[in-house]
Amino acid sequence: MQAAAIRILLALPVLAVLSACGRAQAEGPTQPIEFMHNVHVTDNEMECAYCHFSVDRSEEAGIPSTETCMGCHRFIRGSTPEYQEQIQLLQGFWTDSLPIPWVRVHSVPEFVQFSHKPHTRAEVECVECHGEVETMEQVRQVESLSMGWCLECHRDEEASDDCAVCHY
Amino acid sequence: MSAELMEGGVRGVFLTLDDVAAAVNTLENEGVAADDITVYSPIPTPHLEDAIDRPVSPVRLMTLIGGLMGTLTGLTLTLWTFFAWGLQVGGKSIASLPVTVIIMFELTVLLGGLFTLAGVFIFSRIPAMSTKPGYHPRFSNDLFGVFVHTDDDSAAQRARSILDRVGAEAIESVA
Amino acid sequence: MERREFLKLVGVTGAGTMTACDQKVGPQALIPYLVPPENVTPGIPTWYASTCRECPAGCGVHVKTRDGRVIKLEGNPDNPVNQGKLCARGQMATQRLYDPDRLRGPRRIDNGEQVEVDWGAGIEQLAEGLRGAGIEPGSVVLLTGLETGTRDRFYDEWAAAVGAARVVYEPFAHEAVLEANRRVFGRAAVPDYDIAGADFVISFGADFLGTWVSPVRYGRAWSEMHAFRGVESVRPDGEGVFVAVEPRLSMTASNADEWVAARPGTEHLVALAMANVLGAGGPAAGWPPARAAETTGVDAETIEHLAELFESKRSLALPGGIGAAHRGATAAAVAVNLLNQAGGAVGDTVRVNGALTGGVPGAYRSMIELTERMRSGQVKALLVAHTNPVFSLPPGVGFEDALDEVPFRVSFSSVLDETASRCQLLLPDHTPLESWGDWVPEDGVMSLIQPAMRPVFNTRPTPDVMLDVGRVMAGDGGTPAIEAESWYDYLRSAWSDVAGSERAWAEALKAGGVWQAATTVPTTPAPAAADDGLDFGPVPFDGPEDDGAFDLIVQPQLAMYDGRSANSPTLQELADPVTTSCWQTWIEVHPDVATDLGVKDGDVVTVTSPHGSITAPVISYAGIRADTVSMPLGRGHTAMGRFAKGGVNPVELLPADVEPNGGGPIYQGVRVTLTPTGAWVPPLKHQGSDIQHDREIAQAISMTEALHAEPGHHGNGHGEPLTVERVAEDSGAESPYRWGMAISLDACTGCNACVAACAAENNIPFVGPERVAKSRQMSWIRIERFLEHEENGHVKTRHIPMMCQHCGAAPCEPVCPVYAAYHNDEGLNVQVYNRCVGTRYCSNNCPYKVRYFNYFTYEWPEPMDWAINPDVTLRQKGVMEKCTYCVQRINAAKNTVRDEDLEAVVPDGFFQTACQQTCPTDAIVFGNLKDPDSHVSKLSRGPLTYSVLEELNTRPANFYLKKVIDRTSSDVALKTAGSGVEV
Amino acid sequence: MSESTSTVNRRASGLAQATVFRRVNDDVLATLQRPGVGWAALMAVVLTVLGIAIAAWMYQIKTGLGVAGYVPPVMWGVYITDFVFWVGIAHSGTLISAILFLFRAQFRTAVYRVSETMTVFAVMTAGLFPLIHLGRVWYFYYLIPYPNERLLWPNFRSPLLWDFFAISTYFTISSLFLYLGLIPDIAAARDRAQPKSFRHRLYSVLSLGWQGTDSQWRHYNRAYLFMAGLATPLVLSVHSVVSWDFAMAIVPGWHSTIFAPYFVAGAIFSGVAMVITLVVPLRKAFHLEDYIEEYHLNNLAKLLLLTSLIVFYAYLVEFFIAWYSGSEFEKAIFWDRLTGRYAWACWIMYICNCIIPMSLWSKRIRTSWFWMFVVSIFVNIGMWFERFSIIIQSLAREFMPYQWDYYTASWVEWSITAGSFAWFFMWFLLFVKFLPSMAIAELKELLPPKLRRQQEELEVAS
Repeated sequence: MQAAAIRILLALPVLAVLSACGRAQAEGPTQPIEFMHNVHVTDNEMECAYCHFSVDRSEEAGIPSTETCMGCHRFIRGSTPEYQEQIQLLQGFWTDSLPIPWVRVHSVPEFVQFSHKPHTRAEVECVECHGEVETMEQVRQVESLSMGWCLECHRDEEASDDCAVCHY
Repeated sequence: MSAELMEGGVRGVFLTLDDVAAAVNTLENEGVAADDITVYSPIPTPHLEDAIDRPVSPVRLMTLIGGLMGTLTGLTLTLWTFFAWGLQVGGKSIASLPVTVIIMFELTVLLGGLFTLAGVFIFSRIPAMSTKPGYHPRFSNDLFGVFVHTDDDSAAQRARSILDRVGAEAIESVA
Repeated sequence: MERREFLKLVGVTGAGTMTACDQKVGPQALIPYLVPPENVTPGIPTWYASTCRECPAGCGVHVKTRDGRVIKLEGNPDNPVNQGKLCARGQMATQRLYDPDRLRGPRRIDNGEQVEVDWGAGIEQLAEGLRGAGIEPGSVVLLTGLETGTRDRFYDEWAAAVGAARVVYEPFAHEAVLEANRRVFGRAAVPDYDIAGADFVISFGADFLGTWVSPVRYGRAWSEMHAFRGVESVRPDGEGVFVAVEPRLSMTASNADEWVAARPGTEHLVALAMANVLGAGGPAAGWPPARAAETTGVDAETIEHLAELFESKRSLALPGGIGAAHRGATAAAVAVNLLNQAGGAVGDTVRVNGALTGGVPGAYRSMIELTERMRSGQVKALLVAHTNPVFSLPPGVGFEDALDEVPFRVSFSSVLDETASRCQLLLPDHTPLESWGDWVPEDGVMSLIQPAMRPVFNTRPTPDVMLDVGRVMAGDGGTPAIEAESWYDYLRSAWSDVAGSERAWAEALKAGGVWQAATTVPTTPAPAAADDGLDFGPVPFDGPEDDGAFDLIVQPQLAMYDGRSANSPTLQELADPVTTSCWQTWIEVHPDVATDLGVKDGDVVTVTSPHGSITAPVISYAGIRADTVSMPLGRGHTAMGRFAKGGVNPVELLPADVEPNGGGPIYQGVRVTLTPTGAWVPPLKHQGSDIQHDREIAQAISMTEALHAEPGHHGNGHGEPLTVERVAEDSGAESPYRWGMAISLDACTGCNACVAACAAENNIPFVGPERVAKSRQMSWIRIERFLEHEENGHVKTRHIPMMCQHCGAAPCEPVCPVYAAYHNDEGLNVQVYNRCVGTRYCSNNCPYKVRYFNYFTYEWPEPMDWAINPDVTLRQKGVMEKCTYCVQRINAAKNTVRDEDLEAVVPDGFFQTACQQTCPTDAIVFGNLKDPDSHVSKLSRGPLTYSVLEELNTRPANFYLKKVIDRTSSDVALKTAGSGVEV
Repeated sequence: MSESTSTVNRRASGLAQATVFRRVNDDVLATLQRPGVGWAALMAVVLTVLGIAIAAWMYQIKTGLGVAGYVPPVMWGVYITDFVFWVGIAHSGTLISAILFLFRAQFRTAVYRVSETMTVFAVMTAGLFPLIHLGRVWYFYYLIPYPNERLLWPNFRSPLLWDFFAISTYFTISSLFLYLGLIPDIAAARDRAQPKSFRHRLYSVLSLGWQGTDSQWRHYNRAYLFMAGLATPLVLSVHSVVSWDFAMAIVPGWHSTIFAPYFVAGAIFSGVAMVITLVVPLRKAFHLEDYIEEYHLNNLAKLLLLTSLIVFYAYLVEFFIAWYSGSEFEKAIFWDRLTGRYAWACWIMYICNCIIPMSLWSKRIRTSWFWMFVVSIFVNIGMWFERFSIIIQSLAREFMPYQWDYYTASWVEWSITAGSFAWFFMWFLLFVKFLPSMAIAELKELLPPKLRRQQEELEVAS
């Protein structure tokens, strides 16, 4: 009952607009391991698709398997104590054969059928939606990912603005 | 400048609207400026308006403006949204005029009404915080009143005498 | 296995499956693989070829998995049995895999209490029990359902090794047919009936389109023989004729050109009389049409006419089905064989080579014997696998009580069914979708079963358990009975001669099996001896003879089969093709009888037979003889799970005795009396009115006209007919697509496979009986079944699949205040769930009434929600939904072709909608109407085309092809029960 | 001499008029005395019912619309019936006050305030139902045209959106119209109230410092005229738009061009009935016998009779057209309406709307307070069932026989329906105790017969 009442309040258009525009984050969620994109991408010049392996094949960009991480980190133990600490965390997960419970940063509502593949095929750069991840220590959402935001790009690029492209 | 804004003057109390009309006319004939005369009436006064010639209320202009704005808003809102995202429904054309007519009509009435009310407020100076001294509670009850704004005693005297002559029930000066 | 564990192993990426049920945006878990499995890309489905084990037909399937979870089954096009098609139950195999009431691990039952044990302990206890059972033959019994191929051999070997007797029991084992074939052809098998090849098929009670032997293959064959589409028909001559001889208009009979309603238990006499006309001797000699006419209630000239047809054409007669299993079943089947012989069908349309392994000779009798041995205490240990006799045997047999005499009882069932719940040790097997195996549906076809996902629960393949037991019993150092590391190794070596090399094995797995030409099996026809000791007279029924009583037919129901599917909510909710009821056990009575009894649909009556008495709601049905009533099997479970509870089990009314010759059960052999109880329950019928009220929704045309009809849409007389070209205009000028459908009413059998497929593909929820009572069922596609009462008393049925017509001028669209419904560039009528506010105006304004509203937020009990298709949004309460033409598949197809070339257009047949994909008779054809050469365009330009409610000018994209009636060859009026034969 | 007498006479009549004026103020403002036990009791009942209804709605929002009785294909049920019913009630208010004002119909003065308030509260009630019946009410704002992050606007083709505009416009205009009329009377109430008392403060604010000066009246009269001018077409349009919710659909039994006039007539019919239902007890409770007299009642009754005949005619035309159209679907629907499972609803409506009002041919009944009250109640019931059978029966047997079914409302729908009456009467009870329920100023302008007679007597007396 209460929940319902609150819902109705939230439904006030003003709030709706705010909530939509308010999705961009000042800082991202804290991850189980302080993975640093800047170190990997900028310093070590790794390709996004090296870890996000299915970004050009699937709707999912793909989260690297722990095995992938260990591929390097069996040998790379980290240059600074902080790094070492984090990498030990990773190795911990590996030896206990536990999956790393990463926290999702970018997500669209369940009623949006988003797929990475068509976007990468159309040569949309990762940064255009995810921001300059390569400079981020902690990844955060920079764009609103609101419907209007999607639409504007779709229209500028003359991609389809048919509802049934994303909603079905 | 209508009298209600100025303090001070003479108030005559009358029993009927005809007396009031007579009074006002006499006052004006005696050279009292129409702006200095205020009538208080407990009932609507369509007849009085004819009796003491006063200009037709400009409220109707407001109604017109509001109405036109409404019509225009209706048209633009509907047409514009049709084209903002041309979604096709029911095999109909993207823009359909009969629809715009309905919205136009509703908005015409809506804005027309709002502007009319706004008109009343603006022209008859309401909402006002308090009633003016010239006013008396019984003017909303059973009596009529004529208030003459006077700048000096001589004028006041003249007004008193005129009001007395046209048979005011009571005459009192108000500061 | 706990869900978390499952995730650990497999991992799930994306909001799709994880947070399917809530729409909140925000942080969610994002679990990567620890070690990525081979050839699995997150977000991309992986397909495994396997075999459907929902019934003995053994259709080949392709199992679709996403992120390590099975989400859908589709027919394997390469498999000769079903050629890519699947029935409703096959589509819903996922719900048996994810059954929330499955046994989640090994259990011991101590005085009624379930105690979890680990597999080691369980196996110990089993070995212990077997040792304790002693070694005298028959003291240990391994009771299994029908198995073929390697698993069958394994069970035999193992049983032999541990000195156990093996008994095979299948409720629908076709004992009579097998026996008859043994007598006539010398082989106890279901022959290869070439329905497709015949011109004239006459069925004596065989429900071969619904539940008999191999419905999907027969469905396809029947459509090749019978379905007339004007263009692109397999038989453009329209010569195919099908006549059904049975007391009740079953789903199969409802697709016949004529329904000959012979008295129950006398169908075979029609066959004999026909044989007689064809000059057959033996038993046929005694049954001239005149005599048969009296007994059967079918007049003589009808019989003669049928005989003429049978002789003049390439003909095929099909023997009685489950519902026709009466005390004379073997005689009946022999009679049909004799007819086939007399008509020269044997060796032509009836081939013993390539026979189907669909039956078990004398299965029922062996159960009677087993029960006897149990009762007399000879059985010390009983091991039950994949069969549920306590449910399917008539109580009169006394199997359940006899169980008490067996000291040690073990069940390998994966669900806690009636039989399992009477055992002390539960060692649940994998479901077929989780396990290795194979199946031999017919001579020469070896179909593989491979696990499509990791086990959902802590279950274990029964053969592996048996191997372990063998080791344990052999003790340290001793050599186990069967020397195989594991069931997989055993299977692998069993296949060594067919697919020995790794390569061949991989190929076989990829193809789903190995198909070879049927090896010639030597048969010894002995027609002379065929009728030894058979009584061909009318069949005796127990119970009162007076007019107040009715012959009872207990027949399998399409969705429930023998009851194994009863805990699948979607199947429970599937409209029965005959009554459109669901979720319960009803009793079908003729409308006149209902009037006499003063009962209406839903009134509960007590059904009393000499053997028992149960109560069931009445559903009046004009397609049944007035002296006959009928009840469906498969419901009325007392165990098995939350969804299986509804209804009653009509076997309680059945006699325990054995059909003397074939050793089968008596599903048709009692007379019952009906007494109204005064109670009423909702009839749970999906359909409101059974007749069309002259609204020409399901249209028909006589074959004579059909053959000479001009191609093209003929319209309905008002205005310009709706041609393909006109409909093609209803999409964006620059768009290359205008999606549409051509649906052939002459092909549609009403089997509801499309409905189930749609539910599986589009995450369509079940709503439960209390909501079906309010007509709130959600099936996006439904089979409307209309009864046509003809002057001469005939009752004909028309089936019409009804789903969103994706109208060019859709009435539902303009009334939506928020554009949740609109018409897109490809001609789709799109419904945007997240935009919908739920005014329900669209549904009011949809003349086809194909929009469905979410009155609540419907959910699937864990783990059934694992079958959710992540490509289709789940709908929240307050949202309207409807058929989307599988827009997710359309988009996927477009994405795929664009990979090569951004301008590429999806070619015809590149993908199929779920309903089209599974339809056994290809009644539904989907495609692009803008492509003049597409299959759908061609069909829609054919002579039989019409549009439903065309006068409303909604410009539907679904073209229907009229049903073709009055086949040239069947013009003589055949006498049917119609409405109200005097009893 | 003669001159002096004439002045005397004029003075006498003036005094008489003043006395009568005072009396009007006294009588009307007397209704504003502090509420009695009866009032409190009524209020308590009303609030309880309303409470239950609110609880029911919350339950429905939380659980889903399934708790209502909907049985596809009947996707609209009692909620929409209530909606149309209340919109209908809302009609005669503005009709009586605006249209009769333009026609200068005198009998209007005594009853128009009541009917205007009735209008406003009825619209407030009606306006709730489109929300209550929404599947996802928490997204109702999708219907409002405002710039949003989805770049998506509502669909102006949908009759529901026309409704949205029509109803909100109608509500605004009638409220303003009501308030405009109230200002001078509130001023009167202000001048009588105890200075510094709560009511005095309240009325001072509400009266906006109205003083009734000549210029104020001048603008006021104009504005009132134009408001009436605007309101009149609006009244007619609003229920036409509501009727288009149905007429624009293809549902047999809905899809008919006669619906607009038919619904407007029906609306006025039910509205007038409701006015009577309200005025009769009000008159008794506040002893306004001298203001509301038989001839008021008689006129209202005549209006009722007229509209009843129009509605009756519309019913007949529906059947004629169904037959004349030759459409199987139309014929089937109307035949079913008379004989089908919903026939009971249809016959209730015929008896209440067509048969019973025929008694109004007799003047005795037209002028009997009791009988008019009874008749008006029947008409209210009848009009509710008219909407019920139009909406539900038509949907229940639409094009597809496969889908035919039978709908019955659930306890949730009934309690919310009851709640809507509670909601309406809550406002009405508040109104009669806090605002003058008759137009004081206008009553003085055109004195009701009784008071005019009194004035004359007074003159003679002096």
